[in-house]
Amino acid sequence: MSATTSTGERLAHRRDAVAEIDRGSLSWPLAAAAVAAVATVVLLPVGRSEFAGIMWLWAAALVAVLGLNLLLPVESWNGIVVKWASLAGCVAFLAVFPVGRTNSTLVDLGLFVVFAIVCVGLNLTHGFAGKISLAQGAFLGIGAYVSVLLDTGREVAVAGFEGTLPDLPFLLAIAVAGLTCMVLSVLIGFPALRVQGPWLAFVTLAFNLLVYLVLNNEVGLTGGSRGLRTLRVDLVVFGVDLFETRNYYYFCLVFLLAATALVWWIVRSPWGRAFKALRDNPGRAASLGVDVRTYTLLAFSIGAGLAGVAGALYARLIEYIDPRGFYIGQSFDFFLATVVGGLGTMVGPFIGVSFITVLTDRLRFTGDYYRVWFGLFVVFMMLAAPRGVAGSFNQLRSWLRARREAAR
Amino acid sequence: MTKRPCWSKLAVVLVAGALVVSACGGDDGDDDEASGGGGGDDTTAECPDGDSVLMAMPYEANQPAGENWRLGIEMAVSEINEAGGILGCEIELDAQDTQTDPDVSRQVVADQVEDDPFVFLGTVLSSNTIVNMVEAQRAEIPMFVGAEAPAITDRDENGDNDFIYRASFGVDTASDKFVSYIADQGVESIDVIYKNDEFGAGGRDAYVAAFDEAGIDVGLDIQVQPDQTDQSAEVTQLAGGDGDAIFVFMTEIETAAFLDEYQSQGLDKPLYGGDVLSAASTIALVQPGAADGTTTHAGLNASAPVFAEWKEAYAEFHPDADPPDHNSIKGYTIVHVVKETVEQIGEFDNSKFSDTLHCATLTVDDEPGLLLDVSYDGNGDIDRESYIVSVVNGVGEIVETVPPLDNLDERGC
Amino acid sequence: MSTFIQISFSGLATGAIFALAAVGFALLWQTAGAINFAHGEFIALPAVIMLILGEMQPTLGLPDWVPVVGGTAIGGPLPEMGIIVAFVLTIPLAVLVLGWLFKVSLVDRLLTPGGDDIPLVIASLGLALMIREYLRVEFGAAPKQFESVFGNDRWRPGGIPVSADDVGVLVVCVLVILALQLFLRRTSTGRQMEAAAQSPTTARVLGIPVGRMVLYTFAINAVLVTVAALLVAPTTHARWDAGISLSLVAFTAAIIGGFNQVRGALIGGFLVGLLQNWSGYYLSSAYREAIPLLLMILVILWRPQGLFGIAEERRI
Amino acid sequence: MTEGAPVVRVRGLTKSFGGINAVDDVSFDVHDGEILGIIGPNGCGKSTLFNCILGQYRADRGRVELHGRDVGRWRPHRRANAGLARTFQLLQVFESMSVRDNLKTAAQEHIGTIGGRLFRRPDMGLGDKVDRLIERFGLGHLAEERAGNLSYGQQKLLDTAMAFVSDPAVVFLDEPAGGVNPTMLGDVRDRIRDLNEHDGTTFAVVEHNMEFIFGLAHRIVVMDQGRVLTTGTPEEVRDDPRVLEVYLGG
Repeated sequence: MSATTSTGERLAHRRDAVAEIDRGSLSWPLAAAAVAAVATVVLLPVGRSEFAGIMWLWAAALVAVLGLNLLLPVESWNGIVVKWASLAGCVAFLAVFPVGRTNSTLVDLGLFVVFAIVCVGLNLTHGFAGKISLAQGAFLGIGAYVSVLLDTGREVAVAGFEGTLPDLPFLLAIAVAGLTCMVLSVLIGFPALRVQGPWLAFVTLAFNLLVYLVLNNEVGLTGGSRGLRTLRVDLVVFGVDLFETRNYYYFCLVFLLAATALVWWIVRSPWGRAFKALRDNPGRAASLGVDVRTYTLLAFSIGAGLAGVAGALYARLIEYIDPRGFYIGQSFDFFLATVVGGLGTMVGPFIGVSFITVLTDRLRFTGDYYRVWFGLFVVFMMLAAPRGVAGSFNQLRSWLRARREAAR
Repeated sequence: MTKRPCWSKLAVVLVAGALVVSACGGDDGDDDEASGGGGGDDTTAECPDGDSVLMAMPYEANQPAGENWRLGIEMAVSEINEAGGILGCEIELDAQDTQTDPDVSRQVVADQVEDDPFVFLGTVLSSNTIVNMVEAQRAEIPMFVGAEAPAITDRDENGDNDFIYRASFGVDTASDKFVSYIADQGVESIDVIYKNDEFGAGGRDAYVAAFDEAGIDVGLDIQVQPDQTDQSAEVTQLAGGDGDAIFVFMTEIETAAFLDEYQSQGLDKPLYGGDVLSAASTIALVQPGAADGTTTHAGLNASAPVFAEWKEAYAEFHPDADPPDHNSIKGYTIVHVVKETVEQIGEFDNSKFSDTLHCATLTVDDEPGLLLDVSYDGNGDIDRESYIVSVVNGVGEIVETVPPLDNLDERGC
Repeated sequence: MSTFIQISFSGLATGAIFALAAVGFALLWQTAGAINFAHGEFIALPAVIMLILGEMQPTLGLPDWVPVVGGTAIGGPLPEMGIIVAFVLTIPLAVLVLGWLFKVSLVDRLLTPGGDDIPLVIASLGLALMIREYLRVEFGAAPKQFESVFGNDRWRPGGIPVSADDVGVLVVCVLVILALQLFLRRTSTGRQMEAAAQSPTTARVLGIPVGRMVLYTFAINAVLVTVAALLVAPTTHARWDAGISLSLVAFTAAIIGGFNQVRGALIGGFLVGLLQNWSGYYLSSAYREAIPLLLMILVILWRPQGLFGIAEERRI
Repeated sequence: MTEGAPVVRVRGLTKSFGGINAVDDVSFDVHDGEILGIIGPNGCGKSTLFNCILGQYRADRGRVELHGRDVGRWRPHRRANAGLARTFQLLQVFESMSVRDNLKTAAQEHIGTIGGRLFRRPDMGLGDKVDRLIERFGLGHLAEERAGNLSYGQQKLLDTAMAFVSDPAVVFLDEPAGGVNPTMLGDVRDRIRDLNEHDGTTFAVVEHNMEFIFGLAHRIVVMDQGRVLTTGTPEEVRDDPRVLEVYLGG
């Protein structure tokens, strides 16, 4: 009997908490402070590099877009115009700003794009379907290694087996990398997705550590800790020479736009509702005919597949991969970016990734302690805006709307 | 419930305050550096940056190796600046942490390239250097690295990089020197234990190749994992090996754990290994006597008598730091290598670096800060005398001085 | 056979260290619902503090000419405090900072009843980074030796190496965890703490001061991490990044043993230590860390209360 | 009404927890078009019975037949799609979604395949149907409101509406009167009766508010300690001395 009471208690509490947030009464001054802090950091008077400068504008633009959306009610026609205009603006930004930049700036921007693909996928898995995953770093790694091993005709020796791997076209290698991750995620997800919350976090964490061990130890296959050179030489897709960093950046950007469009499509399709339903209340969803297991695996494997594709792009972007790059720290970064940006919002992952790729660098001017400040910033963000930047904007918006309605 | 808003306000004020203070603090720091840079008084017209020369130092702040590298460089820079700089130009140092993350290190080097430094001093870890050296190469800025992986100076692998220079032996050079010593000790077969990361595995590869070449049989080939403090299983396996000796290639923590376990199990085969095995920083971590009898080849070992005077100066300059190790000496000497080369060129023109430094020998007579005579071959690898060090009563002692290889003509010259 | 005993004993000694790392983590998760990804750093921090305090030479603020009392000059600097005094001084500090401050500033604010765990997990990741980087900057990147309180004696009975530190850590670890278990099960305060953990509302109705009980939990955790630091640091050394591997081991051991039982951490720690050494010797050194991880996955999927935990409502 | 064909036939259903039979060899039928009440003292296994029929628990033994097909081994979503809808004792709606989306979610899974659904229009042509149901349940002004923001009574209405939207063969209501303001009880009863009479929806209702259920059900199953004590019309049950004994003695 006590078991059911405690479940009931938790449900009741949860309902209260949600209601409280939705009424906008949950420490909105703090949320405002969070926004102010974000703005302060974005506007910090440092421009160490070209990349930092671009990302400064980018982050400022995102915040401005959110601000506009905040002031104009979405339902109104103005709101819709602002929404589409800002979307077009963001795409144009990513497309136009790389013009005339140095190669290393383009690589940095490319990193932003690649990580954004991972986080857009993770946002579907975690933000919309509610399945926490600390294994995105591992999927990134699997994607990277699979693609590199499949399109170079490398000779390998693993577990007594020796052979020459095929030399697939790059696009096919990317597709295989994504599919491999999807299959693997279904294999581990099938048993693992019976558990939720922290348990799922620990299962995926352990999976990531295991993948790391395999990458590090199967020297015959992966080159082990010495890593693999993955030069872009001779990489031509549809007649475009990807050796040029600029071309490769746009190549990655196409994947980001496609990934974003895919997730956007899914979220507004009936699948999106099913995902949200099983995030909010899996038991109730099942009783209404939602195939919880299939949908969960779908959400998990789409996230993993996007991470795999991103991994394939990442390997050729950095032109060197080694297992340390796919350790749990990488997964923590993706997790952090998605949550800090705002779970379950389309713009959240972009904000989050801007922060992890730029913020530590921006804080360098504080001297030796710069990463301490970064840690403090993360802690503070969680205190002030537990639903992330975009989540806080939404909170502020409903609060403003409630005020407007009350005034009427 | 009434308490909550108080808390939130307090937190906001605190963090906002902290951000402001940190911002101010950062600015102050910059100002100090700027005002400190105005000391040069003679021939300043040639300096690349007003009256100073900018040197970029990307380094692994979270690794002991990176930290010691920085301390060594800071000492050299301060001494040189006090003595009037290089050709009258103050050295301005831009130290940036790479977090030991290849991506970040590449980003850091790329950012520093935009400030157009005269040279790069760093990085120290091979996995980082392999990634970030490309940026310096593209910008045609000489880069002096503490990293030891053979691939870094291999012209087939680094795309004919004319801008990369080592501060110490590559592990392939070191292994050639050391293995001939080991063979001279009558060792015919050897068991190997190494740390399973980029450093340990790279060292193991180079040494196993050298053992093969020297006709020494490699028996057991065992790895330990990073941070593994309980090595009883691995040491027990070693105890059952047939080798005449054991070769160890790990970093401090794992080496210390290994030596403790080795002593506990009462094993007494001779131990040979990379620099770390007999380094002071390792001896400081082990049980008394556990490091005794270990023998290493040390390119730059702080216990060598040549460095005695320098060590005192170091202790004076960094009173709070740990005693210097080979990385501190690497860092210290490399600044002087730059100074001597520039003085030979006669102007700050880093395009002339490779012509001047490749296949050149720099001597202590010309530049005492080099501490030892050093030659650079055609690939940026070095040659100089080195030492076989053995630990006696907890102190590293030089048992043999290995002369330079003197084979520059075989190495790209 | 003696090889087996040898590596098993060594595994147990290392397992004791893992258990010490795990027990505080399990306690916080069980009784406060707080998953602390900074747990390893909570152990690394007091170790460094103790090392620094231990090397301090306190003065009483008296001038040098104050005469000698009982053979010791009490003017001027006194001898180094030593690790035991440092330990005693560190405990209240830890209770204040790692216990009270952690609770009121982070856990209380982030762990709303029924809300999700994610904000606290993220905040503890940030906190871990803060502690780590702070230690690195202030204390340096190089590891420092931390003397064992049990001395350096070693013996080899029957060819099996045994050190005073191994034995001391094993004994103290078992005693500490059993004492904690007894405290939670047998004393009225302990039972109130458990009640407060299991159902705060019911406990409140029964008149149990829930807030204070949760505070006790954090205070006990702070003491536990300090004790763990004292015992663990001679093996891991005092260093800035010791927390990363300690955290991982703590999760693994706590989950395998069963986090709803304090003694589960003990069993989980021993199991992880033994498994690592056995697989290191009999299977492959390369995958010594993989076996406990696989076991952890299996445990979560099929026996989430832990191998030796008590089954209860599956709160997942 | 009792002479309709059995839609759901439960036979020998048994479920035990740790050696105690929470549901013990239970058999009964639900006929088309009726309202079946299931009553019994607290802890008699009513909710467990529902959970076994609808798949939240897997029964140890016994059959659950829907239109003659054994669905007893199916996972809950399949049973739901086959026509077994339900509400829970604790009300459960998707708090973060709007009222309209809640209902669309409840309806969409009955149409097409998962793969096909990805390419359907977002509202899957359910807009009109959902809007009609919203109006019918008096939630019209709240259609775009987040479900978590509704009052308890409104959420309860939404919860019930979600069980209906897919035109199920039988709706299993777990304590529809629980937590409802006594003055509103009649309203709830009228609504159920209305759905039964106008739409021909079949109901199985677990309830321990006796007055409520006696005024609503056509037939009543009385449970005690996991077993079926008796079955009959409200009048028969009321007059059965064993029932009185169970309630007074239990």
